[in-house]
Amino acid sequence: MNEISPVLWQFLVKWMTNFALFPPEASKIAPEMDALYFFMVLVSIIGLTIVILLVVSFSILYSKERHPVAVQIEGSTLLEATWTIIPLGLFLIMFVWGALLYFRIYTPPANAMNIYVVGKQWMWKAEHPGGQHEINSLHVPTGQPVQLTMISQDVFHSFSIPAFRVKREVIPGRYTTVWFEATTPGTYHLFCTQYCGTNHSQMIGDVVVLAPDDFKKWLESSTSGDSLAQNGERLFASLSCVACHNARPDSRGPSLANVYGSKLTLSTGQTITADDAYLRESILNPSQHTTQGYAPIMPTYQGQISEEGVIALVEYIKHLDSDYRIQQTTNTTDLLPESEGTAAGRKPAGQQPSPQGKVNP
Amino acid sequence: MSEQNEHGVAEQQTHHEEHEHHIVSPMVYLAIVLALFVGTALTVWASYIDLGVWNPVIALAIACTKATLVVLFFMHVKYSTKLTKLTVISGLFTFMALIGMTLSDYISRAWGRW
Amino acid sequence: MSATIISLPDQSTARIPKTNFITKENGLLSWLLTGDHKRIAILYLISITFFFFIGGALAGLIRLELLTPQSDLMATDTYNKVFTMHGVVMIFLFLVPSVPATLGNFFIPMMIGAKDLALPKINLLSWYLYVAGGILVIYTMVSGGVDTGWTFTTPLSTHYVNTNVMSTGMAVFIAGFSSIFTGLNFIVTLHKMRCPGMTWFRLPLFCWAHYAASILMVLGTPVLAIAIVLLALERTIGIGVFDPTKGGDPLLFQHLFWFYSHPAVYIMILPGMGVISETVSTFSRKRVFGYTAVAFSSVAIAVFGFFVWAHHMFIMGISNYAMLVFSLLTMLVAVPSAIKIFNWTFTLYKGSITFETPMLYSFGFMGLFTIGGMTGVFLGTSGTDIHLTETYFIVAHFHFVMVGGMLMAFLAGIHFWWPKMTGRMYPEKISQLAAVVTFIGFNLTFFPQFILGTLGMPRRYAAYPPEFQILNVFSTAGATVLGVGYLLPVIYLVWSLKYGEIAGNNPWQATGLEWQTQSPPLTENFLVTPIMDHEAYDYEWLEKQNAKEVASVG
Amino acid sequence: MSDSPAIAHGAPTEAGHSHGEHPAYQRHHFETVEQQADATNFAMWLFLLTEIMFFGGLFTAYLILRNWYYPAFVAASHQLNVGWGTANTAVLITSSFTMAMGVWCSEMRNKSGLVLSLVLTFILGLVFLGIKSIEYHEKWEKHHIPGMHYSMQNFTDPQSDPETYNEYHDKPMALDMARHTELYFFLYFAMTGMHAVHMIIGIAILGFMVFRAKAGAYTTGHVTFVENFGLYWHFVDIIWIFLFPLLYLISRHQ
Repeated sequence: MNEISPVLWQFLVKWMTNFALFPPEASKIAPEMDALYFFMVLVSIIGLTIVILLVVSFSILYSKERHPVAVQIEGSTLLEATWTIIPLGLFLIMFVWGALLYFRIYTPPANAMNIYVVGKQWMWKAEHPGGQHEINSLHVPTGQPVQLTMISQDVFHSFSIPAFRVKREVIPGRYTTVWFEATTPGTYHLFCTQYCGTNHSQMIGDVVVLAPDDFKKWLESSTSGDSLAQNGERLFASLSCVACHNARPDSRGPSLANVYGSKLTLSTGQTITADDAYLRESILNPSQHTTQGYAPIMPTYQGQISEEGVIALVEYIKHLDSDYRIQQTTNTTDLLPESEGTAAGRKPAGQQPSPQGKVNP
Repeated sequence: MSEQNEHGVAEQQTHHEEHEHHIVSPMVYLAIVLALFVGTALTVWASYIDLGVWNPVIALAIACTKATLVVLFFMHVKYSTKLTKLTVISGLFTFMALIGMTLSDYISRAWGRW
Repeated sequence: MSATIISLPDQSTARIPKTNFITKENGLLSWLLTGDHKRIAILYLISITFFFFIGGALAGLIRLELLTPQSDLMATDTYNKVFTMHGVVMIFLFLVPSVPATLGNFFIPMMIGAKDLALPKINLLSWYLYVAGGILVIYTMVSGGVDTGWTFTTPLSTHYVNTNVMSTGMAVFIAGFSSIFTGLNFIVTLHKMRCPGMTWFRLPLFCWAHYAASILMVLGTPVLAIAIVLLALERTIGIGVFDPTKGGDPLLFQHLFWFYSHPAVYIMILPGMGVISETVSTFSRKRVFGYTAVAFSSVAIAVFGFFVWAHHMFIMGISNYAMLVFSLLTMLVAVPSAIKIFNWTFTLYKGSITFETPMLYSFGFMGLFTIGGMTGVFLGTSGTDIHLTETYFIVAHFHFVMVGGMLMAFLAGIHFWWPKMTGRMYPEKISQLAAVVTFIGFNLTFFPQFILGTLGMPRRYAAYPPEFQILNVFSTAGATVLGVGYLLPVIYLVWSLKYGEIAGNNPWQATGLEWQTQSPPLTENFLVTPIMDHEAYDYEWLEKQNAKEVASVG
Repeated sequence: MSDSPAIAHGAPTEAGHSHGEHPAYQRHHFETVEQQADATNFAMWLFLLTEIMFFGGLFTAYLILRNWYYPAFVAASHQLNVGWGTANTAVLITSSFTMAMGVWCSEMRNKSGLVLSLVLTFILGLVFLGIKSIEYHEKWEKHHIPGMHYSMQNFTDPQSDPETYNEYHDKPMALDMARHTELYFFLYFAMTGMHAVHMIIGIAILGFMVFRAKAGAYTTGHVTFVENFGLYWHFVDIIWIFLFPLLYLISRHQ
């Protein structure tokens, strides 16, 4: 067998050239995660070599030929203490270091750019606030923290980017978030790592990291017209939310301007901050989230809006900083019952409505 | 070999569980069953008073006392060996671990971010 | 002085004792309706080996599929059914019952000088429940399999899958009760049936390990039973306890499922640790170093085992504060395992070590379980868990602990007690070869999977990116070697039943009570209930016994 | 799987018993009768531990969902009839009492007393199941059985159920909270159903015991079987002692 058959040779070449041993470090957190990982690998190797050295040396020194009569030893509390305290100490170091890392990965910074991700059986849909929609791919800029607000439409999925060392379960019924800051441009793997049915292994994609200006070019080139907030506004009107939330003094629903991030007191007396999850819950389970002073008459929209629709609505409400546009729409569509006097649009003190009233993405 | 064995078995007989089988008198049973009736009436009556957050606490307290009465007297745990008492406690301990640790997740979900 | 402590009677005159538990009664009914713990152990051994080879065949299929990046050996849903069945069969029908139901059943009564387990009829019921569960699993496989993974994640398993979730659930429910009754039997026996003089600290560590595992079986398994009942109710009547659209919480199922499934991994490993304590002590002729430390670390694992389950759910959206609690407690539960490893290592110190097959398997266990345990801390640490969970790192971790740890210990135990169970010795040379082949095959199979895990290759993928292929090829190559390593013992052990040398009462000169009676033992184990007048692993007492016997015979 | 509690065995007819001085009911592998009684008693307690953890899973689900949807649980628990609930609790406590008396009679070797108390416990158990079936029937009529035919009408429009309305004057509930009442009724049926299954098994064994007691099996000084069954029965009673306040008495005040 003096020469390797071409078929085998083709495999060997493919394997040798296409051979990875360690994932690339493409996010800010990756080097820190790898530092902890290699610390633990080091501790494990040291521990393992100690055990192997002891076992091998004892086996040689005290084999039956060299040491025919065994000397009975009861034990020594000192030794027991050492191999209880030392492992415990090492493990606690790892615990603290790991917990700090965990909190950093799962607590998004305030200035993070938010991208919504919807997982459904066997595909990922990413929705940028500017209206770009992506299937099984995610374009992110470098140097800018990106927060993913994710939800599933059916079963458990798990959004995993090994190159960024981040992974978050995407569960139905609740937003889960994870954030990262990409550092090196390139294309990296995106996997679904929670078993989700037949094509679990097809639910993969590419995370494309672009330099900031390339990213801006990509945003322009692939916009689908309306920004997410504009979609939300259209949905807001078509679902007749505006009938109650019309910022009129006698409106049945609270004004939603600047509600995102504000402190609300509920009818049950609790005070909460209105974040993405709260907005979503109050759309789907309104009676548990009625603001004080309003009747719990809002119908539930559970099952009537898709997850993308709820995301669009949440995005719209997040960017609603004045009621000007709502008043414009209500004056023209005349949805309101005939109430006394003209629609006295309430101007929030000191803030002129932006003339063109365009809801910026 | 055998005579030493015989002695062992006999000796093992005497020191065996020295507690003899404690017979609980019917009077005790009667008292307990009355206490249980009173407990039931109490918990029903208590639920008709608005005590706010205390209602479930009182309901559970009464239920726990009734349960302890049944365990101690009807199930003879009061007169049984330490082993049986330890078994009951270990069961409750694991049950509390299940409830408590699961709650540690559900209660603290609202505190931080997700 | 020969390099081994095997001391067999003169083969020309030695015979298998006429009356023993095998020959006492014969006929199928005497086996199927037996109350004798030894016969039930043999029944379990046969049924467990059968299911082990079904699971092993499924593992072979998985490894073959993963030879190539694209899923070409079988359709993806077939692959999903194969790995689900591999999980269910291996965990519920092999790993949970293997050492307790075979070696535990056979030897715990003998080790404590009792005639039988406390509840023989319940012991037989446990085997019948195991067989019922097994038949249901086979029915599931025959009638189309189930593709939810052995973790039955809701809402996938309740609303998005139309395969046989119900029959698998029922199989696991029934096999769960088999495990409960085995555990219950052991606890009652160890408390109430010890012979005179057998105090708790004279018990062999095999019994301590089974006592700890039994606590977990009795207290943990019912929560899995209720989780499966709720899953079945939700799947049939569609009630929303776990269904988010109806207001339920899918994480509630995860909590109930993992409350059992983490103690389950301790149920699987603790009996294996018991076996290793016995073999390491016997083959280094020494009392286990720090007997009380090893005994209490078994119980500590059992107690702490109940508080750590949510480390399987770190990325599933449990609150950050719950993560802190569970990650810290996971670190605490890792310490007793480290204590055990070091105590076994120091048992070798100043011993008189020989390298028969059980000792080779024990060395394999100690090495692989150390790696398995350390990688467990990788996953218990929340930071690295984010990157490593649900990838092949976890697959490698639990195979290192379960196959490298538990299966090696099971094989060590089978070889160590084979002479006592059957009265015949296994062939030494080929079994040492099988042990080495298994060790090499194991490392070649599962070590590349650690690297695949850090690369981020997800679990349960039928197709994967091409750059992972070469590591998967190594892993499949290793799997074939491992397959050979596991086939060898079946062949030569069955061969030894007829042609093995006659073992006699105590071929290893071991100190356990089970070695002081004939092999195979009588149905009532001892003619006269023994009196325990010496410490566990008391080799001086054994010398005196041998000297006395030689004197009385001479 | 017949949920047969781990009661080892009745008075066994031990074939081929070697030495005679052991009483007939002692199994061969026990040294003394006390050891056997202790062992089976301890085994029974361990079995009850598995039952505690089994119901523990249900109580955990109840606890979580009650905290999440408290108004729905309050309104739904108003649909339960406190009268029947209290009656059932009283019936079960009395059956616990008669069972305890049965154990006492067995210890006192008083056969007629034993048979009487076992029959009384049997009847009280049936009465309990009877009351339960009345309540289940009432749920059937009001379409409160979770599943396809579940109706939230009594919660979105309380006037539609005058009898409950006059007593509690519940306010009409928003649809998204009203739909969670189905979760309450699922837990109600799951917990009381699982409890009823354990009652049925208990009653079946009681029936078997009455015949054995008539044949004089339990009044020969060997009380383990009756004692173990007593433990099982008292345990089932304890489960109801917790179910009653948690399901019926969530908040009965206006």
